[in-house]
Amino acid sequence: MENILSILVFFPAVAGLLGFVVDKKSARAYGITVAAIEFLLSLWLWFSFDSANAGMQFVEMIPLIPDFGVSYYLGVDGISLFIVIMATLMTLIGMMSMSIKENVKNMIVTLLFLEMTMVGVFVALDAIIFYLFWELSLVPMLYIVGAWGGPLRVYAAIKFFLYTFAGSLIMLVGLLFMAYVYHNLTGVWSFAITDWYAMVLPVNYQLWLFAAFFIGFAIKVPMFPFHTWLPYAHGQAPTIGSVILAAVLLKMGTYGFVRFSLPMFPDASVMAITPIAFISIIMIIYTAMVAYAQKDIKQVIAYSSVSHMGIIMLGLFAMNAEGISGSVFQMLAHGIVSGALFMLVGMIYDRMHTKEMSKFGGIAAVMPKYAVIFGIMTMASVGLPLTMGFVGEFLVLLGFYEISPIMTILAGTSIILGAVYMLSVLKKTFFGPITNEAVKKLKDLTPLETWSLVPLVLIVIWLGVYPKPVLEPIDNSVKAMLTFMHEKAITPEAKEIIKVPQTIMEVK
Amino acid sequence: MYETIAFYLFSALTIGLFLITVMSKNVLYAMTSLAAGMVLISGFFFILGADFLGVVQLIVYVGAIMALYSFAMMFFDATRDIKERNTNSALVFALGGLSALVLVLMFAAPIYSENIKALYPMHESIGNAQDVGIVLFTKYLVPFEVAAVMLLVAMIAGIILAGKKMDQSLTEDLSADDEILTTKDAK
Amino acid sequence: MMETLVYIALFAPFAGSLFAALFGMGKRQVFVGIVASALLFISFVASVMLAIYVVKTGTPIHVMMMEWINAGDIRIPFGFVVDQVSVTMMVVVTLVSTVVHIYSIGYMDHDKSFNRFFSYLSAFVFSMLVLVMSDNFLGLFIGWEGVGVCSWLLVGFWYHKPDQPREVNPSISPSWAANEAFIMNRIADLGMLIGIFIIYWNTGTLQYDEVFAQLPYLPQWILDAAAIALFIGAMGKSAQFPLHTWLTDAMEGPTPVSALIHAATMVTAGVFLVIRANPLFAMTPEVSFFIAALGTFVAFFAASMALVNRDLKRIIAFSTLSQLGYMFAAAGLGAYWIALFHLAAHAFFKALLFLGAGNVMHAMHDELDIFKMGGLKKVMKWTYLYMGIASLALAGIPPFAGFFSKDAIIETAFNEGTYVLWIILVVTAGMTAFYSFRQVFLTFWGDERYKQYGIHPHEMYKFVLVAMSPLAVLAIIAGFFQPWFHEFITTLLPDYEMSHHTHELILVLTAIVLAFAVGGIALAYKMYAKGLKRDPKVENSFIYRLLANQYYIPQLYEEMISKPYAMISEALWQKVDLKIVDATVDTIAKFFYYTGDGVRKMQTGNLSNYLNWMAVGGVALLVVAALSAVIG
Amino acid sequence: MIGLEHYLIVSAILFSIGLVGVLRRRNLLMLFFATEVMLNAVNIAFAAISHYYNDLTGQMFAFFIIAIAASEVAVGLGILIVLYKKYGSLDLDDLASMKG
Repeated sequence: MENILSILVFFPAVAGLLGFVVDKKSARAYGITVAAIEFLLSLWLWFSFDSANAGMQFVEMIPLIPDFGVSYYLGVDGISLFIVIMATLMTLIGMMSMSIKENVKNMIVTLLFLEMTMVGVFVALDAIIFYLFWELSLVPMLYIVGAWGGPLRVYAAIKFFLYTFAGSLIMLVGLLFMAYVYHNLTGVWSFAITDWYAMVLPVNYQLWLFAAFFIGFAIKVPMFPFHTWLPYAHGQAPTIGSVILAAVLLKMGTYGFVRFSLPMFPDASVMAITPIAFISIIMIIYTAMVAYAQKDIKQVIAYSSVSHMGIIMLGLFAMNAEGISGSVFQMLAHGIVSGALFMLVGMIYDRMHTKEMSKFGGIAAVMPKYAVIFGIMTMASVGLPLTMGFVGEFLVLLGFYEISPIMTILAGTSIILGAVYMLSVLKKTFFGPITNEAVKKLKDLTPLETWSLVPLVLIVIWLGVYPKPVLEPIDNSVKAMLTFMHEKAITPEAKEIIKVPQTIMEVK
Repeated sequence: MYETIAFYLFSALTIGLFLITVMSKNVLYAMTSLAAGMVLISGFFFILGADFLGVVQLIVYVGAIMALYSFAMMFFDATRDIKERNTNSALVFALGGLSALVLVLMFAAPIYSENIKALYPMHESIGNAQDVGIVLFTKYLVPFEVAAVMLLVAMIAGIILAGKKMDQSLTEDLSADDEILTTKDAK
Repeated sequence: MMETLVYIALFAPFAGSLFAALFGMGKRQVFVGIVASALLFISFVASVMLAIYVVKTGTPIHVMMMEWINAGDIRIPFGFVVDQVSVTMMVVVTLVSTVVHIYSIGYMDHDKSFNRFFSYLSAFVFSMLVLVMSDNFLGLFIGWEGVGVCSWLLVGFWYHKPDQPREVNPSISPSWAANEAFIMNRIADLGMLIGIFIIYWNTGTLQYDEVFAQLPYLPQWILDAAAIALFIGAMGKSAQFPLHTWLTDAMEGPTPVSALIHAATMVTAGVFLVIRANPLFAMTPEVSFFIAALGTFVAFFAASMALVNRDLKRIIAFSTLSQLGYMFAAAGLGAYWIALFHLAAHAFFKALLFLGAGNVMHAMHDELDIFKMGGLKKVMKWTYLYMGIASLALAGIPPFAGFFSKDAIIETAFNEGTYVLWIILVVTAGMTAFYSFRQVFLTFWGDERYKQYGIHPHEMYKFVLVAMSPLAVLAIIAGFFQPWFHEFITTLLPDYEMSHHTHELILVLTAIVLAFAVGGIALAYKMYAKGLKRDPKVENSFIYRLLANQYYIPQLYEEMISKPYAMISEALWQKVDLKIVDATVDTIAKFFYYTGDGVRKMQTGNLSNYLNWMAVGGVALLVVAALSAVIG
Repeated sequence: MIGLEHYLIVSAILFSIGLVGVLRRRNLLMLFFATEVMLNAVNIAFAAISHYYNDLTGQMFAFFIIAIAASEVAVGLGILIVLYKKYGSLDLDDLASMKG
């Protein structure tokens, strides 16, 4: 299985094409089967992944346009491996719990194409291939929101598409300029990310390029003040769309920062620490407060996503292995936890056909299983120890404390404000007396729903208690990246701030 | 010396004739002056030593194209003055004048092109027609063939387009007139 | 062998919790409670065996279960240490928990969520054990948050109750109180986390022994900062001012929960943290003095609110607050072993007091207003006896446990020369005696006021009363173990001895404290033993209302924090997010849309116009080309 | 002596005349005439450059331009006839069917 990555990327797409000829009734089963095979393939990838190797693995390289150095270049390292697995997992789980009744076949095909683009983004090592998948991922999502969404779906879908598209165009300019600079320096064209890593850029170039990439990634993350597309997209998207959007698509932005901005522009990244930390803190506090004000349960989760992405951003710019590893881990944690929360919200929406919290109240008494799972996910979301959310959040805050204690305290309010809005959701939704007659008739989770959520609960707890299998490969890759950023940095300030872990120094 | 006189003479005449073409309300005048201008332009070509081009200009433009125009005019009512709504002419002339001015300024400025090297230099020993022929059928063979195909396509296209309902005269057949009138009424 | 015992002690409650959780959604099964209690008893036995081992050998047991977080340079294992301090806590926690578990079988008899209750309760014990046994700060934090969540679950156990106005129910509703407790604790937890960060970045580790070994090499301000941050964490869990309001509201939970969590174990976690990190606090005298001063203040402050309260459980909750203040005063003054001793003694008699209150509640059909009780000693003899013992211990009457521990704290205050603290603590001792006996007299003595409310009280089940007996015995005799405990614990904790001067005055000092205590009881007897006499003039006085309304602090928080927070949140969403941030984006989009819409008019369909525009463009390009040629 | 500039200037003037015609006229046939003027103006420039740089490329281009002009007229007049049959007019103002 030398071409495991190509198989991972294109298997869903091929299966999606074949899906057009599958009978309508069996489309869903077909989709779940394909997603399950894809997930098993990604698990196989993990199984054969060498944790001790911090570099790129399963590399495939076929020159496409040799004159311009564009090649079909794939590979994974510890950072991308688990995001890929999470993408395949969330697609599978999302499909299993999908409650859509109309156009199921088209939805399955769309999802499979979306899966291809998601996996593609995370395994691409050529900037052009990366950009290709990056942009392609917008199209299925546009369909999902625009075709299966709520009443404002067209507005939300177009807003999502144009907003992120505008950002990525600026990123494209950055990509092209980067290749141009590479050509000027070396005399050959190359779009390979690994080639770009080796290039030491003057600080002013770094700043400009950082800014170009920043806009593309920041809109995707989404960072304040570019976040307003997110509540609309989540508010209007069907459950499956929200799940994938929150779990995987948002991670593309933060992944972009790890893959491009940090290793390519170490000096600019160090200079950007303060502004980005500032924005992240605004994201954390501001969106947490906005989330508290929401009446719609799904909007709370949507805004909480933004708040959590603030934590992830903060960790990325901690410039030490604790912070960055924690941040990557937090990406996974947030993906699974918010994905699960969106699924849970979708399940109650399917029953009540409303997302207004004022219509709920006392659900815990009629839907105990649902309440338990929601409670566990809430606790993971607020970062309770021994759940996945804590490991990431703790490491991020710990890492950033080295940069600025004051900012860490401000960002740390996330653990308070997160508890404030999540607990108020629990209180309004699950506790108190039952006031709405419709609530009394609610049925608890069906076996299918339960079994699509239980794996997520298990993962959340397993990786909270024993994060090592995931954290170790991430940490190795992050350490290698930091070492190499440290060597590459030009300015003395950057050299000082980018902290090479002691453990690496000892090995040397 | 003759060259100078010829140049100024031809210049003055072509400018005048083309002005008539552009300004005249009568299609017949316009076409006639255009044809005359074309002849004079071939004169320029002869002065410039592009004999073959001059001949082609005469044959194609003055011969073929003008003939086409004159045949075409038979379809339209050429004797009537054209009624046009030539508004905002100030803008038109300003634009024309401006473009002329800019172009003239650009061309009048000294041209720094000493380093331009002739790709296909002319040979004084052999005639222009032969020279052109050699280049045309070697270096420009493919474009030439393409141009030939294009002309063929254009010819067929012209026949097909103009040939629809050719059996119905636009001026004599009453049914055709009716057709025209109904479409006009419809507007 | 000893390692196995450690795991048994730690995981038996966890197993109990999982077992109960299996039946969590089912109907009431008595065996669930029995199994959970039995598992806890096993844990208790294991703890006692470990204690004996530690007493005998004097060497701590250290086990490393597995790695937890390894990232960058940080290495955090699940490691557990059983030394003198943690074994003391383990024995106290498991003992009280076992009693409370057995008690709950009776108390929660009629509750349909019986199984769920045991699941939560055992999970709490597990978290508490993790908290006390961990060998590093982050492990402590796991337990710290774990007990927080269990407390949240248990306070909000009767989640179906509706919200009520503050005048009707000061805690509003169980779910409200639970959220308040969780969020207030989270505020403190942030401080704790920051403390952990400070420690990590300055010592490179979070293991207790390694951290403490490095402390002498750190600059003073870092020590101060770490001590302050950790103490903020302790303030939340131990409900010190200004984060104290959640504790009384947490009385919304079932009474066994109040006994176990909000009296005996969880709230003492803050004291435990200070004791655990004593090398750090010993090196930061200013912070330590602040702790002592705050503790003293809270002791007085809470006691003052207990003086006039009418709610049986709230009075005990205030007394818990007050006693926590005593513990902090001792710890802050450097008498760590005394603080730990008071912690243990307090756990016994306060749990007993709460369980007694639970009996009364059970008998009175969940009525908590002591003004509606009275004369209960006839029907509830045993409960009266237990609560009497506990109150005597709380009031510090010899030979009960509270006398030895509390008196030692007051002496410490005198010994340190902090006479102001000493005076306050002595006065508070008098107040403590007064409010405890005010409650005892109003509940058990005097006229039988409950009759007019049509309540028929009855004594609790026998097995429950038997289960409570160990606590009663300990509340009586625990004080006599003081010298022995002193010897045992000071092998780990720094010793604290009274100075010669204090030693000479010890009888006088004890006499003063006793005088205040007896005086308080006598005053209570005079005022309440003959029945309730209400004086509207007193009840309408400013001070009375101030105390009855908890100095209006909950209202203040509501008005100054909760409501503005909600208002700002709403404004941020409606005004900023929708009207500014999103509107800006939409304006940009609209700019393009309307530009396109406006330019659409150029599309006249008239070729001539198009040609004109084309020419304009062409000429413009020409001009640009010409100009750039000229300039360039 | 006549130089390249002279020819280019004449070419420019003729081109501008053609441009004025294109902009000014509304009759499609007259537009065609004006276009021819512009094409011829360019041809003069090509021939002149060819002459003064002693390079045949210019003449080649002029040659192709003539070919294109011929096919343009052939197709264009065909379209004009169809238009005239359909609308009975060649005036652009009458043909504004593509209003946006």
